[in-house]
Amino acid sequence: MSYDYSKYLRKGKIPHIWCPGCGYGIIMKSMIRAIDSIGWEKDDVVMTSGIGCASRLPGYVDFNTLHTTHGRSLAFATGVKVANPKLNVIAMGGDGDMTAIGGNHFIHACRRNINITCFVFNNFIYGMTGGQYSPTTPKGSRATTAPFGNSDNQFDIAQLAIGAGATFVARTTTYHAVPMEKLMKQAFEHKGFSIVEIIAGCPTGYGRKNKLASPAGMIEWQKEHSVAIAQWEKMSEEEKAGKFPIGVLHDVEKPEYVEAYDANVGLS
Amino acid sequence: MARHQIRLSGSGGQGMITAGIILAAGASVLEGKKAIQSQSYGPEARGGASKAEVIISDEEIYYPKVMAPDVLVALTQEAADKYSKDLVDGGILILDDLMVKTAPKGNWKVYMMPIIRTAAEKVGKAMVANVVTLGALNEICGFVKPETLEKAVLSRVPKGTEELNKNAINAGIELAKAAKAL
Amino acid sequence: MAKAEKIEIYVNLCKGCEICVELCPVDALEMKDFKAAVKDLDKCIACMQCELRCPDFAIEVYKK
Amino acid sequence: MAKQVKFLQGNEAVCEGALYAGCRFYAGYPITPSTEVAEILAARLPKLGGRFIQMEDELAAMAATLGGSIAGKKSLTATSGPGMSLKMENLGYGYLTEIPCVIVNVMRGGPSTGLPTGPGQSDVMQARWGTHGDHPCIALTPSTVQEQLNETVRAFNLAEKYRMPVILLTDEIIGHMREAVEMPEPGDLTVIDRKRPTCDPKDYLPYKPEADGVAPMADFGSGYRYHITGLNHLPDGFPSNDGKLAQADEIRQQKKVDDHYDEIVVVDEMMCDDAEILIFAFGSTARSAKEAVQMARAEGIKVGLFRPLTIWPFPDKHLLKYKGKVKRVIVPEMNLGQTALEVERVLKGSPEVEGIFQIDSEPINPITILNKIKGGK
Repeated sequence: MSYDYSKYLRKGKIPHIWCPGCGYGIIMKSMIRAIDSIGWEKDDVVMTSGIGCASRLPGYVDFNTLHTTHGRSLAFATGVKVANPKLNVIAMGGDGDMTAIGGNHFIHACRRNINITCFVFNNFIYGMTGGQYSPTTPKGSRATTAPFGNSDNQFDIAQLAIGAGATFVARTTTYHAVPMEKLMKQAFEHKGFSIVEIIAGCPTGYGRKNKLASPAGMIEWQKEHSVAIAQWEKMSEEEKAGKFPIGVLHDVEKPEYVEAYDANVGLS
Repeated sequence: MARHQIRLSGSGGQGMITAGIILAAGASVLEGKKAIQSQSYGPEARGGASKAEVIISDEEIYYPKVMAPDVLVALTQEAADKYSKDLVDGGILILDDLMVKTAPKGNWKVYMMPIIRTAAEKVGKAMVANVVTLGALNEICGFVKPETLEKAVLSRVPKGTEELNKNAINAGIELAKAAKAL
Repeated sequence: MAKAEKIEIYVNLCKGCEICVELCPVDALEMKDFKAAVKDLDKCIACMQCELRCPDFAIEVYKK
Repeated sequence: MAKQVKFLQGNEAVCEGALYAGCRFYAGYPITPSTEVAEILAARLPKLGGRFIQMEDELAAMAATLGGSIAGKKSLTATSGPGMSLKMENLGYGYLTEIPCVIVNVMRGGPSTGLPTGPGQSDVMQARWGTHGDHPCIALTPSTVQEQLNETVRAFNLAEKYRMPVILLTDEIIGHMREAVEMPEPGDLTVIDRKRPTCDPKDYLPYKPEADGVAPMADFGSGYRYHITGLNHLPDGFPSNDGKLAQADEIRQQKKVDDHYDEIVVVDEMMCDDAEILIFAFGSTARSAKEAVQMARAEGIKVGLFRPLTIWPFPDKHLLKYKGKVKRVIVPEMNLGQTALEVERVLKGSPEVEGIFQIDSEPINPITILNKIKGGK
């Protein structure tokens, strides 16, 4: 056996509620390994989430876990972190949770550069409510509320985060289970607001509507369409079409929010 | 002393609200009277008609707003016109002679005084017009002891401006004395 | 090439998504009664891809 | 020794009360006429080791306030009607998850943006029923600047004791007026802190109530790892779809407040013993009513003032004493009859409730109330 997850799983909570082939279980496992590798005490870890499939994750893991309201996980997380900066705070949510209803909290958490790690599980759809289009559903894709194909433009979550001032932005996929773990660890180590966007398959809500019925097929799709950032930067626009870069997309240093606040107001 | 209902009005930024706070704080905290200060304001931070209301009484004050003022200070024409309407018969009306060209008509004792000009020219800072006002108002009405007023003013002004403000109070007192002598 | 001593599949946790079977590079797994099952342990090269990508904590591969 | 007396604005007194009670975290969003609370605490909190944050919106402000409390700090947020509407989502979360905090609503006029700089009292029902679902509610209605301070301390105490959000429902008049306030020394006012668990973390159940209906609450990071969710949950904090258990838990939460009515509900009854006419008024309107009662008494009219400092839970028990006893009940309020509905519910027509409802952004003048008293039905 390569890894024993049981130390971090709450007893009796597995199997989880996610559908067969849902990529979120893969993300949870990478996240557990990443937390283990950074060596944080379980008592010092706070995990917050919003509403949706992704946001069910904290219920399964043995930390201080806060399953909040739709879109608000970063706002709750900010309160926790500012009130007790010693805690290691991880906020998570899906694409709809973080960038539609929670979009304002998302960009402002980026702007503040507060030392929270945020995971956005991007499966291109609202899964829990049954497959409605989200801000990341590709144009033309089908969703229960886009029976003629989605006419909306998409958010690029990583670019949104960079634009809003996040200091560490990475993207990965559920195909890349081990690189995902490494990126997550890097995000934890980064001082400031860090984001990892994880492209994941939703066979039930997205796959069935878009002729990507097999969970393994969705993972293969991620492998085929993702390009390591180093290689991406050498590609022509034509070659980039339909693909997306993965890896560390942005990594800069800026003063961390609580430290800067404390220094500014004379708290030490 | 019965109940005094005082309205201090002007345009936003003239410091009438601060003047109201100083007067009420002096009467209550320093002299143990009952006093309330309230204000009404519009959406603009500066300019527009603004008023502060102060009630000073020996007895408990419940309703915090002025029902009918017996003293009105108006540092602009707009304020004089707008807020003099319910000034009681025999009430006191204190006006600035630079800003108020036409004194509203009524059965009132009117004091038309160069408050702003005194602040700007004699004291040296137009900003202290509100403190000049307080000096004059208290000299005319005797709400609090002169030393109380000075203490109340000095406890609310920035450090380093004590002399300036003392001068402003005294200039106000002189204005009032001159006006009363007329 | 590494080899597996044992591949443990927890049938109670397996949701039958077939990710492990389809992504196995050496065709060591198969579906049996809608659940993952070991088809040929000897083929397994202990690459751990099935275990890493199983969303349901249902597979453990024990290396030799 | 004589107490220190300060001349304070109502919103300033809220800050003094909050700091006295031990508030060390504030998350807010600017809104008239509550903004002074944020401005003052932004300056004061760091000096006491606390922190202030201005969030991106009211939803976030409410969320962060709850987050601060979960991390162990007594937390406050302040707003006015439009902000209160936005806070409702996470306020409901605070009720279901039983997170103590205090929300100050400095009421202004109108629905929507309404009359931002004018006073109002029209958020009474919103305070009780603004969020979806059933939940207990405590809301306090001070009438003086001194009460702004004291009732803020009490709001924190009730929040901590009963492990729930508590609303200080004040208004623009009380929030912005200034009067002398006797500053309490440490020890003068009771300060209550939440019950924290003392058991072995293995045995901790975050929603297993003790005899008072309240479960001890652990700070995140204190060694008691647990789960908080806005889904209906079991004593261990984990979600459950069992409707029967959900009902039992919500009834238990409601009973936390119902069973402690005597401790929570405070009412000021002035000249009510021989009163033939009862005025029911709260907040700034109670001041107008008090003035009117004095005027009427001077004319020999037997009128008394019933002034709740706790508007939720509604002071049913106190008010019932007057059912069938007084000839008239007058309810002046700066809304179109929200509290009057509750008075009617309690008195059930004996006597009928007469309202003075005013939403013109002006305080109700004592003369208006006096005229109603003298004018008869």
